[in-house]
Amino acid sequence: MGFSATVGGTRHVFADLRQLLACATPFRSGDALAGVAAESAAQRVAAQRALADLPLAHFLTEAVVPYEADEVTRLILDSHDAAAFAPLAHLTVGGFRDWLLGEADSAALTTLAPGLTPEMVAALSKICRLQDLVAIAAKCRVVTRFRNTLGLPGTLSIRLQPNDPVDDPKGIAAQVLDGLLLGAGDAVIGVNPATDNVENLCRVLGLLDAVRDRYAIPTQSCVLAHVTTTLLAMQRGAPVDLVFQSIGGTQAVNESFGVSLSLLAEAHAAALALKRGTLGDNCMYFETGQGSALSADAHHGVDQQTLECRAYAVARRFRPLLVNSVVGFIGPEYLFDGKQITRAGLEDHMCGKLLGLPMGVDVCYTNHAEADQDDMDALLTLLGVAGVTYVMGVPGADDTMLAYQSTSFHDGLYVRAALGKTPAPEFLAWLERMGLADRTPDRLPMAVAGLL
Amino acid sequence: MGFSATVGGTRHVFADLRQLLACATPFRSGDALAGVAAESAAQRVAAQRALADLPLAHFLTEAVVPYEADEVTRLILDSHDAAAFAPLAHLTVGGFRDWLLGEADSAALTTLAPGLTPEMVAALSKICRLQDLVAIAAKCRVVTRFRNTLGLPGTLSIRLQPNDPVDDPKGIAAQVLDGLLLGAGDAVIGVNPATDNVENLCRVLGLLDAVRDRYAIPTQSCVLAHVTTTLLAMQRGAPVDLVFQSIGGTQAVNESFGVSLSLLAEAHAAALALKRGTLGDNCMYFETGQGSALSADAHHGVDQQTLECRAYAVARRFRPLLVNSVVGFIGPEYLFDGKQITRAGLEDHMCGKLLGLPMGVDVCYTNHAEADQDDMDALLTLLGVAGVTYVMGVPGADDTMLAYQSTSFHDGLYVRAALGKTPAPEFLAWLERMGLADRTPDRLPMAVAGLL
Amino acid sequence: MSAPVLWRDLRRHTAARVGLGRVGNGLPTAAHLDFQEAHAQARDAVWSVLDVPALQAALGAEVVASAAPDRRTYLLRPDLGRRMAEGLSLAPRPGCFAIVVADGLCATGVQAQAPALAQALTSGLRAAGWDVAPPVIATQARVAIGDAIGAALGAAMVAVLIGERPGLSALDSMGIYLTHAPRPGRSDAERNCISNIRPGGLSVAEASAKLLWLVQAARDLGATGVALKDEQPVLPLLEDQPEGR
Amino acid sequence: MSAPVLWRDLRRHTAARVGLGRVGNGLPTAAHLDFQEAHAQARDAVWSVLDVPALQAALGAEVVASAAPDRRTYLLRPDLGRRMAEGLSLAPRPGCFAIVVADGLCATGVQAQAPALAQALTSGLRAAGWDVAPPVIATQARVAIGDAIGAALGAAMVAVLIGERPGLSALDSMGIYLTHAPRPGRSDAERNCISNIRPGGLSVAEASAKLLWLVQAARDLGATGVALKDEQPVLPLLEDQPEGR
Ligand code: B12
Ligand code: B12
Repeated sequence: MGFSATVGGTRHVFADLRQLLACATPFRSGDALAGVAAESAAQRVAAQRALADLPLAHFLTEAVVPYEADEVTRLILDSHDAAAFAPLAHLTVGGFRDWLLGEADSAALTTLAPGLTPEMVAALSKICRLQDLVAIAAKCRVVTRFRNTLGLPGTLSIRLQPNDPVDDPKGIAAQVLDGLLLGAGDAVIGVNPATDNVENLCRVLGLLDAVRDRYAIPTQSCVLAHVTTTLLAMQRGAPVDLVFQSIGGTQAVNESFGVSLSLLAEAHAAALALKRGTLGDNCMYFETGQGSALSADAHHGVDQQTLECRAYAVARRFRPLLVNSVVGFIGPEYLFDGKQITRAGLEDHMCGKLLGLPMGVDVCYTNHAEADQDDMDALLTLLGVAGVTYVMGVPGADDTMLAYQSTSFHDGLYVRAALGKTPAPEFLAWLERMGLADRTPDRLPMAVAGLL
Repeated sequence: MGFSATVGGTRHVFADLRQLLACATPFRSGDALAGVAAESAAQRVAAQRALADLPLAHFLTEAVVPYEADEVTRLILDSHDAAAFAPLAHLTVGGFRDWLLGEADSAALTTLAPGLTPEMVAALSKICRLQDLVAIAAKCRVVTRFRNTLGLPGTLSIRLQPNDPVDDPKGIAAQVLDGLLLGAGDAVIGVNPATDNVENLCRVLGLLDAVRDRYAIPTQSCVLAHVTTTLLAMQRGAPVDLVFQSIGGTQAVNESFGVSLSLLAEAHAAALALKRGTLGDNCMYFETGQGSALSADAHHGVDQQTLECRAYAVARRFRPLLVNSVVGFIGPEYLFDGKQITRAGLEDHMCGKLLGLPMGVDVCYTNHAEADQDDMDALLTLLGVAGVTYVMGVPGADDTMLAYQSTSFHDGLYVRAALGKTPAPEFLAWLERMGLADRTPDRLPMAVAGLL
Repeated sequence: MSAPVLWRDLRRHTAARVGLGRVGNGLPTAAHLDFQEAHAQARDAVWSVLDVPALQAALGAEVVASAAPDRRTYLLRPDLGRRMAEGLSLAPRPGCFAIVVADGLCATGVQAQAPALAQALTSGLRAAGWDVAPPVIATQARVAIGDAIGAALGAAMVAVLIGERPGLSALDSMGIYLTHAPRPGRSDAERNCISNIRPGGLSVAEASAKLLWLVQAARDLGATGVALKDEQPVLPLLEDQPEGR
Repeated sequence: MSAPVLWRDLRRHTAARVGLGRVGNGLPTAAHLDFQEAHAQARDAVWSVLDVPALQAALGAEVVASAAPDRRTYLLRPDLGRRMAEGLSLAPRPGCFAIVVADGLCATGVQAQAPALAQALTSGLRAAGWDVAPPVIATQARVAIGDAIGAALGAAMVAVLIGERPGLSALDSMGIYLTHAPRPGRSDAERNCISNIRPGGLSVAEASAKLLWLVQAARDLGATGVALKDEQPVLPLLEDQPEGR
C-alpha cells in the first residue's frame, strides 16, 4: 500500500508506512546515514501532509518491522489496548495533534496511553513544531514511586551521576556529596561502573546503599551495569534498588545489547522480589537513544526516531521508575548539532510521556558533535517548560568517565529556580532537614563530612 | 594599552579593548564578515579570561569609538552616573557576573542601571552562557507606561503588527481584529508603513487611533515611519502616540539611518507635548539589531554585539516605552542560523534590561537564513523564561510586507500559557470585558465586526 | 460589502494569515503544514536565478556581475554584492538617468516586472527631458551596486530595480531604490525606496508613477534621501474601490 | 586522612569538577571559563592524528586504513570506519591472536599507551601459549574494524586498542574491545570491553592483567561478550591505599 501528497504541483509517492514516516522526519544526520531521509524540503512536507491525513487506526494494520521477525513488534501489537484507543479511533494523525493541543487534558492522556502505539506518537511528533512538543508534553502526568514520588506537577528531579574512571569509592563518594549539597539525587543516585566486574559492582552497590541509609535519604540507588551482571549481583545478595538496562526499538538492536524481553522480565521479577521500594514498586531504569539501532545495523530501514519510540514500548512493559533518552550522547553521526539534539530531546520526551513513561532526558553532547553549553542551556530550559521528569546531574557538567558533557548540579538549580520547580517532595523535606534546600554551606554539615 | 591571557600554554595578546571585546564574542557571521572575530576557540577563551579580569572601571577610561568622532560615545561617557556605579566600582567583569548571578536583586539592578555603560554589559554578556543571560535578565524589572503598564512581573506583552503590502486600511483592520481576538496588542498596535508617504502615514495613524478609541482599548498605536516623516505628521495634527525610529550604536550608522541625537530629541519633545499618554509619558519606540552598523560601514572595527549595546545608550536617553532588537530580521550575513540568532536575542535582551530598557525582541528569521519555526519556538520560550517585556504578533507568523517570519499571535498564546504569563493588567481587563481572555469566539463579537 | 460575521471571514480582506482558527493555543495542523510548504518554497526562491538573456532581449541592456562569485558568497558577503566585479567598465554617459535591474535576494519578481517598469520609466523620464541610459542588468547584486554603476556612468541619478527577499506569501516582490548623484559611499539615508512592487502589492503602473514623482522632486531638491519626502497625493481609500484587488 | 571540612576540599578525592562553589544558582566565572577552555581543547583533540611512523617503530606493525577517506567523513560515516579500505589484504595467520591499534575518536592516548600495552599483552599471551600476530595499526577506525582485520587474518581472537572519545578532563583515554572468533557482523553483545585506560584511570599494567584474565576466560568459555563475565578479583578498597592515585 502506498501514500501520496502533492506539494508545489509535484506529486510525491511513498511506498509504505516506513518510508512515509522516514520522509516526514525533520532532517537529522542519522537518517541521512541510513539513506532514509527525505531528499528535499518539498518531499518532507508532502510526507507530512500524507501522514497528517492518515487514520491512527492504520498503524494497527501496517507494521514498520515485520511481526514475525521481531518481538518488539509483537509486543506492541499484542499488548495494544483497543478500549483505551477507542475514543480516538476515528482520528487522523493531524486530528490527533489538534485534539492534543486542544481539548485533551491530563486525565484523558493517562487513560489514553495504553491505546497508543509507538508509531502513532512518532508520526504525531513528525508534524509537530518544537512548541507543540513542549505544550503537549506539559499536559502529560506520569507519576512513579520507589522510595519517593517522581513526576508530580511542579517538580523536576535529578539523577545524581557520580561516575569515576576506576570506580574509586572515594571519588564516587565525593561526587555524591557534591551533588547532595547542590540539591541533586532525588531521581536516583546512579553510577555507571567503569568495569563490568561483578565484585566491583557489588562493592559500588554497597557503597551507595550505605550512604543512602546512613543519611536516611529518601531516594534510590542504581549501578548501571549490564542487566546480566546486575542479575548476578542480586543472586549474590547485593542491595539492588533499580535494575538498569540500555534498550532499543527492535529485537535485533536488543540482541546487540545482549538483552531480550524475557531476560528483562527475569530481571524485573528478581528486582520486584527484593521488595526494597517503600512507597512503590517501580524498580526498572531504562536508557534509550536515537541511532543505536542503526549503529547495530538493526534498523530495518526505519527512521531513528520511530525506532526510538518503539524502545519506549519495551520500557513501558516493565513499569519503570525512570526512563531517559541519552539524546546527544552517542554522537554526531546520528544527531549532528545542537539543533538536531534539541529537537530530538523534545521529541523523545513528548513521545515517551504520551506512551505513559516517566521520561527524563540526558541533556548532553560529545566533543565530536557541533554543540556547546549554550545548546544545553536551551534544551534544558525547554524540557523544564515541557515538564521533564528528571535530568542528569554531573559535577561541573563533565563526566570524567563517560567523556561527555551532561547537565551539572548547578544546571539543576538553575532550571528549578527559573521555572519555580521543586525536587520530589520527600527529597525536598530531607534537603530542608539537612539545611541544604536554599544554599550550599561552605563548611560541610559534619554528618556528611564523615563519609570521606 | 594591551591585554593578554594564556590558554593551553599559548599567550594571546589583544591590542586594545575593541579587539579584546571582539575576540571574546561567541562566533557569529557578522564578526567574521567584519574581520574582527577570534581566529580560534583558544583565542576566544583567552580573550574571555582577560576580559573577566578587567576592572569595570576600565571601561570609563578606554572608548571603543573615539570620543571626539562620535556623539554616541560622548553620550555614554558624559551621562555616566558615577554615584550609581560606585557600589560596583571595585569589581572586574568576572566579579560583576558573579555578583549578578549571586546577591543582586531587582531593586539593586534598577538603582545600578545608570551606572552601567553599554560596553560593560557587552563585556559581561561575552562571558555568559545562555542560562546566565536568562537568569540575569529575569532579575531585572523595567516598567513603563503610556496607556497601560508594561513590564510588570508575570506579564508578557505583544506588539500587534498588522502590516499590509499597500497599507490597505481593510487589510490592516482585518489583521488588527485577528490579533485582538488572539490576545495580542498590549505592547502596541504598530504598523510598518509600506510607503514613506506623509498623507498615507496620517491616514494609517487615523485608522489605528479610531479602532483603539472605538473599542476603548487600553493600548497605544504607532506607525513605524522614519522619524522625520512622523514629525511632519505630528505637525499636521495626526494622532501620534509613539514616535518610532531604528537606531544604531555609532553616530555614523545613525547618520546612515538619517537621524542624530538632536533629531531624536526634537521628536521626543514633540511627542511629549501631545500628552496623549494617560498613565505615563514614555512615548518613544526604538528598534535596534546586531549588524546594522557594519552594513553601513559605520562599525569602527567594533564587534556587532558591543555596538548593539551602544544603541541602547541612545535609546535610554529618551525613556522609551518600548525597545526591541530585530535580531533575526536583517539576515544571515550578520547572524547565520538559529543558533546565532538565539544567542544574540538573549544577549540583546539581557543587555538592554541591565541598562534599564523595556526590552522586547522580534523573534524572527528571514528565508535566506538557516533557521526555521523550531528555532523560533526555542528562542521565544527562552525569552519568556528570561522575562522579555514583549514580542511581536504577526498573523500566522508571516509578515506579508516585510517578508520575514516573526512570532504569531498563536505563539503569544503559547508562551503565555506555557509560562503562566498574562498581558498587561489593563489590557487583560479589557480582554475579559470583551470575552476574549480565554478563547476566540468563532463568531466575531458584533461590535468588533462592525469595523470592516 | 457585508460585515464579517465569522472569524475566518477576515480572510476576505487580506492575504495575511488571519482567521486560522486555534487548537488550544496552537495552530491547527492544516495551517501549520501550509506554513511549512510555503517556507520550503521561499527558501528555494532565494536560489532563483535571473534569466539574463531573456531580460536582455526585453531591455536591450548591458550586464555586469558583482564581485560576489556565487550565490552562497553573495549571501554572506554583502560588501561584494555592492561592487562590480574586477575589470568591468561602462561607457560614461555624464548626466544621464541610470536604471539598474538587479537580482537581489530573489530574481522572480524582477524577471517578471522589470521590463514593463523600465519601459514606463524610460518613456516618462524622456518626456520629462532626461537622457536615459540603457538599463544595466546586475547579478548577485545589492542595492548599493547602483552607486558603483551610476558613478561609472557619471549618472545624475540611479534607480535600482531589485529583488526583495522572498516571503512566505510573496516570491515575486521588487523594490526600487533611487539615489541622487550616485557614487560609492552613499548611505541609505541618501536614497528613497519604493517597496513591495508585485501582483499582490503595488502595481507596476503605481510604482512607476511614484518613481517619476520622486525623480521630479529630487531634481527640484537636488537630493534624494531623508530630506526628500514622498508627498504624492494618495489614492482614495480602498473601501471606495471594488472588492479584491 | 582527615575528613573534609570545607566544601571545596572534596576536590582532594576526585578529578571530577566538585566543590566549584556557586553564585546564586550559577557556576562562578572562574569555573565557567575553565570549562570553556577544556571544551576548546577537547574539540581539538578529536582532530588529533596518529603518528603512524612512530607507532610502527615502536610496534613493528602493519598499517591498514579504514574505508573513511578523511576525518570529517569518519565522524559522519561509522560504517566506513568499520571496514578496511578497498583493496587492502593481510597475510592469513589462522588461529592467531590479533592486536589492532586504532586511532578511534582521539589518537593521543593510543599513541602514548598502545606500545607498552601491546608489549605486555604479547608477552603475556605468548606465555599462555598463543601465537600472537604482529600488531596491526588501523587509521580512521571504529571498534568493529577488528572484525574485518581478525577475519582477514583468520584470528581466533582480536583485541582492539582504540582511542576513546576525548572528554573535558581526559584527552588521552584508550579502550580495549576483545572479540572471540572475529568476523564482520559480530555485534557488540559478543565483545568485552575495558575502558578508561589512561594516567588518570586504569593503568596499562592493570589493563593488560585484566585483558589476559578475559582472554583466558574467553578461551575456556569459547566466547566473548555478555556471556563472559569479568570475575577477576578486585583490588582492595582504596581507603587502604596511600592518598592520591
Ligand atoms: C557511546 C557508548 C555507548 C553507545 C554506543 C552506540 C554507538 N553507536 O556509539 C550506547 C549508548 C548505545 C552504549 C550502550 C551500552 N554501553 Co556503552 N559506551 C559508550 C562510550 C561512552 C563511548 C564509546 C566509544 O567512544 N568508543 C570508541 C569509538 C571510536 O568506537 P566505536 O566503534 O564508535 O564504538 C563502539 C563501541 O564503543 C560499542 N560499545 C559501546 N558501549 C559498549 C559496551 C560494551 C560492553 C561493548 C562490548 C561495546 C560497546 O558501541 C560502538 C558502536 O559499535 C563508552 C565509554 C568510553 N569512555 O569509551 C561506553 C562503554 C563502552 N559502554 C559501556 C556499557 C556498560 C554499555 C552497556 C552495556 C550498558 C548497559 N547496561 O546496557 C550498553 C550496551 C552496549 C552494547 N552491548 O552494545 C561501558 C562498558 C563497561 C565495560 N567495561 O564493559 C562503557 C565503558 C561505559 C561505562 N563504563 O558505562 N554505549
Ligand atoms: C532589511 C531591511 C532593513 C534593515 C537594513 C539593514 C541591512 N543591512 O539589510 C534595517 C533593519 C536596518 C532597516 C532599517 C530601516 N528601514 Co528597512 N527594510 C528592510 C527590508 C525588510 C528588506 C530590504 C531588502 O531586502 N533589500 C534588498 C536587498 C537585496 O538589498 P540590500 O542592498 O541588501 O538592502 C539594502 C536596502 O534594503 C537598505 N535599506 C533598508 N531599509 C531601507 C529603507 C530606506 C528608506 C532605504 C533608502 C534603504 C533601506 O539597507 C540594505 C543595506 O544597505 C525592507 C522591506 C522589503 N520587503 O524589502 C525594509 C524597508 C526597505 N525599510 C524601510 C524603512 C522605513 C526603514 C527605516 C527608515 C525605518 C526607520 N523608521 O528607521 C530604517 C532606516 C533605513 C536606512 N535609512 O538605512 C521601508 C522603506 C519604506 C519606504 N518606502 O521608504 C521598507 C520598505 C520596509 C517598511 N515598509 O517599513 N531596514
